[in-house]
Amino acid sequence: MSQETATAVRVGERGAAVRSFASRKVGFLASAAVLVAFFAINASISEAVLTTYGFSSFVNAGATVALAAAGLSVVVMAGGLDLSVAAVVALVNVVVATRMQDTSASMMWVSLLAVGIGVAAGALNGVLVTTTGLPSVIVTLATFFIWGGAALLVLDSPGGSVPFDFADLLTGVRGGVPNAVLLLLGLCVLWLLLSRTSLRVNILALGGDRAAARANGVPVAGTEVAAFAIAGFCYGLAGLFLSALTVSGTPNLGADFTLNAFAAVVVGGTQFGGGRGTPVSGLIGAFVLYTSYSILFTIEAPSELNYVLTGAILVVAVVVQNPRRLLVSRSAEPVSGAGG
Amino acid sequence: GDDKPGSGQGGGGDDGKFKIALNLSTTNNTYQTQARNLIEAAAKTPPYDEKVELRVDVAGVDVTKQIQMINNEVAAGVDAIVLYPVSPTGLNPAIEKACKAGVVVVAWDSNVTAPCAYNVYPDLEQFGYTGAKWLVDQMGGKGELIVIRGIEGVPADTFEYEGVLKAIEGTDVEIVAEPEGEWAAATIKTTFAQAYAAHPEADAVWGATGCIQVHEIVKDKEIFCSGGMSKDEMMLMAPEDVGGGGVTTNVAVPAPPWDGELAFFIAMDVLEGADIPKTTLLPTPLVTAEDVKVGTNPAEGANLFVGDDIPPDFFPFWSPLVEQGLEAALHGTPDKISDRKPCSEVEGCVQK
Amino acid sequence: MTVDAEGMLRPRQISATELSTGFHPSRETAIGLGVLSLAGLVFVLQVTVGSVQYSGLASSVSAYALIVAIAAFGQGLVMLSGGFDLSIPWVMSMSALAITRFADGSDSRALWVAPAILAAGAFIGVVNGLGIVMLRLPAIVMTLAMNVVLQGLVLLYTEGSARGVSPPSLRKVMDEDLPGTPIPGPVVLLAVLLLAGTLLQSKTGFGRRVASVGASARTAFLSGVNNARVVVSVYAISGVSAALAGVILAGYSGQSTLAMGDPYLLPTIAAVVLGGAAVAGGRGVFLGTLAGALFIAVVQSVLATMSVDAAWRTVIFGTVILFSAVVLQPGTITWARRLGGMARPSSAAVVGRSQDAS
Amino acid sequence: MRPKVTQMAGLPVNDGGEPGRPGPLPSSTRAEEVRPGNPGKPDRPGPDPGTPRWRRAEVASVSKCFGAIQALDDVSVEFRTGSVHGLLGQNGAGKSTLIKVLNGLVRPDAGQLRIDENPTPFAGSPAWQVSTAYQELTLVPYLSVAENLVLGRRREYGVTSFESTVAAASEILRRWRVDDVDPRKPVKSNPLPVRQRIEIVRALERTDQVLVLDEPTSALDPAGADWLKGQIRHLRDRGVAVVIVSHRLAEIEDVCDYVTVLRDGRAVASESSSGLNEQKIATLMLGREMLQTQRVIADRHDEAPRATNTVLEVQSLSVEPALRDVSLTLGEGEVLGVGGLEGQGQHALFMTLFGAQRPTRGEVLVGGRAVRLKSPRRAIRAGIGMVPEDRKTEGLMLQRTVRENLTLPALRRVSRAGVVSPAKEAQTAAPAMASLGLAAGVFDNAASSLSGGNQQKVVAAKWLVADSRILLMFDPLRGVDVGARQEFFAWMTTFAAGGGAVLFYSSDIDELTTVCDRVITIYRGVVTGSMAGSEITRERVLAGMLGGDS
Ligand SMILES: Nc1ncnc2c1ncn2[C@@H]1O[C@H](COP(=O)(O)OP(=O)(O)OP(=O)(O)O)[C@@H](O)[C@H]1O
Ligand SMILES: Nc1ncnc2c1ncn2[C@@H]1O[C@H](COP(=O)(O)OP(=O)(O)OP(=O)(O)O)[C@@H](O)[C@H]1O
Ligand SMILES: [Mg+2]
Ligand SMILES: [Mg+2]
Repeated sequence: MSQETATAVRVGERGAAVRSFASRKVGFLASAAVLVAFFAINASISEAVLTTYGFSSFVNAGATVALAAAGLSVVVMAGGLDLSVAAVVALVNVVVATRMQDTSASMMWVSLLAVGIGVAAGALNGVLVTTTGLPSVIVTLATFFIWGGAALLVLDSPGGSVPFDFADLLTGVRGGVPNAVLLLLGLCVLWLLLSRTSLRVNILALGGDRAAARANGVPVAGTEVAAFAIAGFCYGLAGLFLSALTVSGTPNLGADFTLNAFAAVVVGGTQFGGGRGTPVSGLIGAFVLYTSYSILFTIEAPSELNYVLTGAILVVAVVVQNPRRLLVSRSAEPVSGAGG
Repeated sequence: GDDKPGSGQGGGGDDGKFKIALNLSTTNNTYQTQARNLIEAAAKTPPYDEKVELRVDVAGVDVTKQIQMINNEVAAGVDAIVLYPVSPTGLNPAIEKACKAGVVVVAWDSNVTAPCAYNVYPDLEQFGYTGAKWLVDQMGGKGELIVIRGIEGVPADTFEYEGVLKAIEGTDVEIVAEPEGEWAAATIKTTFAQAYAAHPEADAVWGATGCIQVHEIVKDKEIFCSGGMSKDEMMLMAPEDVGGGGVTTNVAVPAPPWDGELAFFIAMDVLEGADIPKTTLLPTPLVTAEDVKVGTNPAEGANLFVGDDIPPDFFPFWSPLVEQGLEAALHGTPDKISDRKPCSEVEGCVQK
Repeated sequence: MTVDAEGMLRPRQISATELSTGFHPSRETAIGLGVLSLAGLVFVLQVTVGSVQYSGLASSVSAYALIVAIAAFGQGLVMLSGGFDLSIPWVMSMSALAITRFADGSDSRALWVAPAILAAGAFIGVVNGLGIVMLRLPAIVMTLAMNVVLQGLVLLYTEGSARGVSPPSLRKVMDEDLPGTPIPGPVVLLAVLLLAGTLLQSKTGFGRRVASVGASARTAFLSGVNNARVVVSVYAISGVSAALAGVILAGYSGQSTLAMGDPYLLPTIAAVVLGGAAVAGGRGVFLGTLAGALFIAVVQSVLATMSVDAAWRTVIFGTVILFSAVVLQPGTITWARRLGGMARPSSAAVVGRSQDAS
Repeated sequence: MRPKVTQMAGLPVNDGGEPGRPGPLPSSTRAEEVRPGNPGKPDRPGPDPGTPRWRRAEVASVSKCFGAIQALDDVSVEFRTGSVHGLLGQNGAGKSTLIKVLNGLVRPDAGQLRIDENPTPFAGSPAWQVSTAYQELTLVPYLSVAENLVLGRRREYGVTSFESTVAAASEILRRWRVDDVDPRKPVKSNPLPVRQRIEIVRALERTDQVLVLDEPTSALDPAGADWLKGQIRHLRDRGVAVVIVSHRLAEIEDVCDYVTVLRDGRAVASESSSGLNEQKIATLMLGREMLQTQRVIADRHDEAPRATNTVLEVQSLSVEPALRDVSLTLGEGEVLGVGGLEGQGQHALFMTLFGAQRPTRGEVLVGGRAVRLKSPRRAIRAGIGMVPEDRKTEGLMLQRTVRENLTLPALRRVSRAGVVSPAKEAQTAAPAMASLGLAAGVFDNAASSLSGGNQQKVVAAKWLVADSRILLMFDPLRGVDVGARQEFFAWMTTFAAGGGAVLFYSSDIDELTTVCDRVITIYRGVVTGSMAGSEITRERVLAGMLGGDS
């Protein structure tokens, strides 16, 4: 093979690699583009958005739901649903708020404990799903009550406290960059590392076709538990972050939290049913939502219209991400009740 | 700017008005709606119409969203936030940041623990105690009590329950069941019916609301009930000649939706330089069947408003501490019926 | 096949009676019956061992179960087709608000208000369905969006407070026993609902089509099913059933409040799934859904009568749901079915190869 | 009790062989073996020849029940390294189950595996590493081809990247001489035959000592089948024990050294293939002589092509870019074959005729009248039925009962006022089931509990229930056993003779030559040949399929 052809081949391959990267990530890139566009709109109508204060409080407010949505995305990728998210976040939150002392040792240990509780709760969800063979919806509906009850046992109404230093560590700003951004980027990096092991592919295989995954030697039970445990890890981080944000514990997070997390997953572009997606788009989805709340605030939409507009934004964000949806000829791909 | 609070020079807005944000958690109930209407009406009534630019924001029942909302309001340059908090503690960092930025924060109905914030709220433990104490007296200090709970983990429920426990302490009254009612008629009806079916000997029921359902279910005997004070519960206690139920074994303890209006006034007073204590505790008087008074002007003592346009879960709402009347509560249109008095002149009002 | 005199293959005849005879309970029916008996057992234990008054318990358990079951009927059909309906809460709230506001305690006005509300529910469902079919939106997105949009519109219209009281006859039906019997009104309605729901979901061609769309959208399409029409219809039916549930809920409460549908979303899903339906669609019977609703109702009634800490009750509720789902999972069902002698026909028949070949 | 082992005749006994190397062969050795820069003669992958770690594996007295079904009944078979074992039997005979026992996916109720006389567990033993290509493909739809190829391999737990996975996959594909598959694309975007090849390549690549292929050629065209045969022989020569299930008996005869025949879950014969021919194998499988259908077909071929009523006429149909200007007529009583290699536009032709795809140009006349086939619904109303390519996702609702599958297209016929009448269902379904040889007992069982061939019968039977007159059959005999295949042929001709008409595409030329009255061939979207009666020969069909005029 001559030198030129070899180079040509390599260049051609790079082109193919880039094209394939773009086509594999099209959903992800589209939701990122939606975020950038929304953010730009928001910045153009309100100067506050680009100030350090504005930006850091935006990131801080959205980070809890973002972390939870990232975890939820992993479960969804594996073909499941997790209704226990708010309860696990609340459980971690009340443990932190009741246990953490103002010493760095305590902060470290309680943080580890918090994330450990998240991982354990998630893993237990996973173990229950694999060992019982029940749909994850019903298992996590049950554990939603169990973890929720446990949170109430730890703290029966909002209270507790979190040391200032710890709150500052997570929600503060260093050199103009909110620490939360670093935390979120850290999670992305962690996921990038994980996706270079076979775990990512195994999770997607599990969500895509469970029987096929099993037949190919994918450790199905282990992967399922791992997916729920990773989700639990993210919930643990969300609980920690919530503790820092609120410097206290709230045993009852309210139904809106779950809905926000689910909406963030969807807006991020991860489709229910499994086999596709990435937790990073859960992060993006959450910030798309929080940016749109911010836009609605800035334009001083009447408060009742907020609800209507939120609904409209959900629809628009999903349509914009994949405009091809509108073009699909009706007979080409028959629709089921799940849509999509 | 630094000179905003206490400058007494009118607001920082372009037109010299104070910008005030009413930050609600939800508009899904008559209670918050009624409070909101009263605040909107007050803001439109002279002299405030010249001084105030009011915006209303609804955060939803998610603490992170309300935090974002507070931050946004601060960034938008408001002078004060009149806040219905979803959490007594979770908003503290956001509130403290707001205070640091010179924003006056007044929380109403439920308190927040941030030291820089002003709080206006009824003493909920007292609320629980007042009703339960009456029940204990009626029962002669012994017997079975069913307590209808609200939603677990929500502070109001915890405080009220503690008040109830305090009232039965040292008596022979026993709590036999605690059905969870979620403050919703349908749920109360189901869960109370089940609790009562298991404890048909129960002598009395305490609930933040729910006496209507209690009397719907307990038909065969007289049962004592202490509940809330919405229109329909008052109707139950009202004499039959005004279309009421004539039930005399009931008492009500009002939850006052006018505390929002008071919070608004406190915010204005602080902005105009008044020195006001951080906490205002509101009275929670007991209302018996004899106290029910039909009418249209609350300033004249009316506490039961009949009429088709009055929602069933509408609350009697007036206090000498505030100013607005029925039209204001129903539609948010100005309806000034009195001049407010300072807390020190009103019985049961405590400022500290 | 058989080989005839000329050495030609001839089909062996099958008579229609060979096919139509016999009772073949599906896995879901078996689960439904299991859940139903478990609910019955708990109820009986409460009345006897727990000495809870029958009448109070029966009427409140059945009333709650009825409201959940009506809404869950639509949810169950939607889930059978592979979807989810998250707009149920505010369709319910809207309907409850509308019946008290517009009928306001009058039975005669309710005669036209109620149908109008059901029509509005259908319309909302059609919009859901069209969004899913035409915009290809995931059902979760479309119905979640619909829920918040409805919430906003209802708040705008009502200005944040409810009005009026529910029609007296509706309250009567929910509160009183069937004359001359100890059977609460909601029980009668539950029985009617069970018949109607089972008829629609399992006995009609429409129900078959819904199941086919959920079992395999492509197979359904290639078998002549108009998937789009089916999808729009199931969401429309879910809209109607949620609207009906809202009206009944208002009837039971006597009045309405703004977010009164909110606590009913999770129970509808739980009822459907506990009843043995496949979450991904294609399988499920209404008997199971109804049994699931009853089961949730009796578990909650046990909790309401217990005087333990609220936090513990929450934990207990979750554990019971999990435990009963495990007990009733497919493996256990097969085992129980075999015990009950409901086993399938002999192996030869099942293998289904040419009978004469061996 | 001493388990019964069917001795294979003519097997060279090799007792004093090397004990062999322990542990699986690291695959890196394979990669290293590939020497680049020799495009003319690519290197063969695989372990070194001549060092098998064992010689003989005995599966002894294996039984397995699924509920009331005895899928395997005291089956004993012996496998040797370096040879190809055919596993034959009718649909539902237990072949796939035996395979799943071999690779540890199904735990047998009774029975043993002995390797060189040593009892060995079916799963998890380093001495018994089975690599399988499944009948029901086990590819994960949204993952890329590359990711599918490396899925589930333990050693991939190390850190990798997508591009390095793609590189590894390209290498795998190149090594196994598959050059037309883009490893980056999701599996879902590939047509079934390509997916089947990916499934096979994955199994080939993972082969260590035992390779199991469950109906690997069912979706492959003749070229693909030849490719596979080459790979099988190659692996055999490297000392691999290959187990293959196929219903294409010619293939078995061609490639296998030993043959085991299962019938009703029992092993009825296990012997060297040298003494066997198609006829004999079929007799063993069926337990009766296989003569009858061939007579039916022969009779029909002798008749001159009849001038009949045209029931379906296609005029200059184009479906850009797949199909250009295709015209054909289908007469009453006729079976018209369509021959074509994979992806020549036949799929678009069938889908368009069934209303599932829109034509860009052209007209379709049914019974002389122009029809607009906007949807399958319209097509079905016009009397058209289709047996689609992939029964698992297009033909059946696996979790629903046979009853529900059968009556789905004809719900109106079996309903009264919208309510389905079980009696009417039974009435309509009974003759349809009988004519395809489906047993009455399966009527209320889930379709998923049927074996592959019987599932296919259900797909065909539903068009009888729907009273279709024109049947579009797209490779319907994939995975159907010889016995059932004859029954299908007989049934197709009976269907045609009864006033119906069949358009029949098959990837297997022999099927076309056996059953068709006329055959057309398609190449790159254009009709390249048309033949009738005795003109239909293997050679002419093949020539047309390859684009030549005939
Ligand atoms: N998981 C299962 N549950 C119930 N029955 C099963 C299951 N798997 C297989 N069977 C039954 O066991 C018998 C043997 O099936 P198997 O799949 O082994 O047949 P096969 O020989 O591979 O047939 P085909 O050639 O059609 O693929 C059939 O009657 C089948 O219906
Ligand atoms: N995967 C492969 N890697 C390298 N060479 C191969 C591979 N497959 C086939 N070949 C070689 O390519 C040529 C033609 O391949 P083909 O698939 O036609 O096999 P074949 O001639 O039928 O095989 P066999 O020689 O085993 O009978 C042969 O020389 C064969 O050895
Ligand atoms: Mg098989
Ligand atoms: Mg060859």
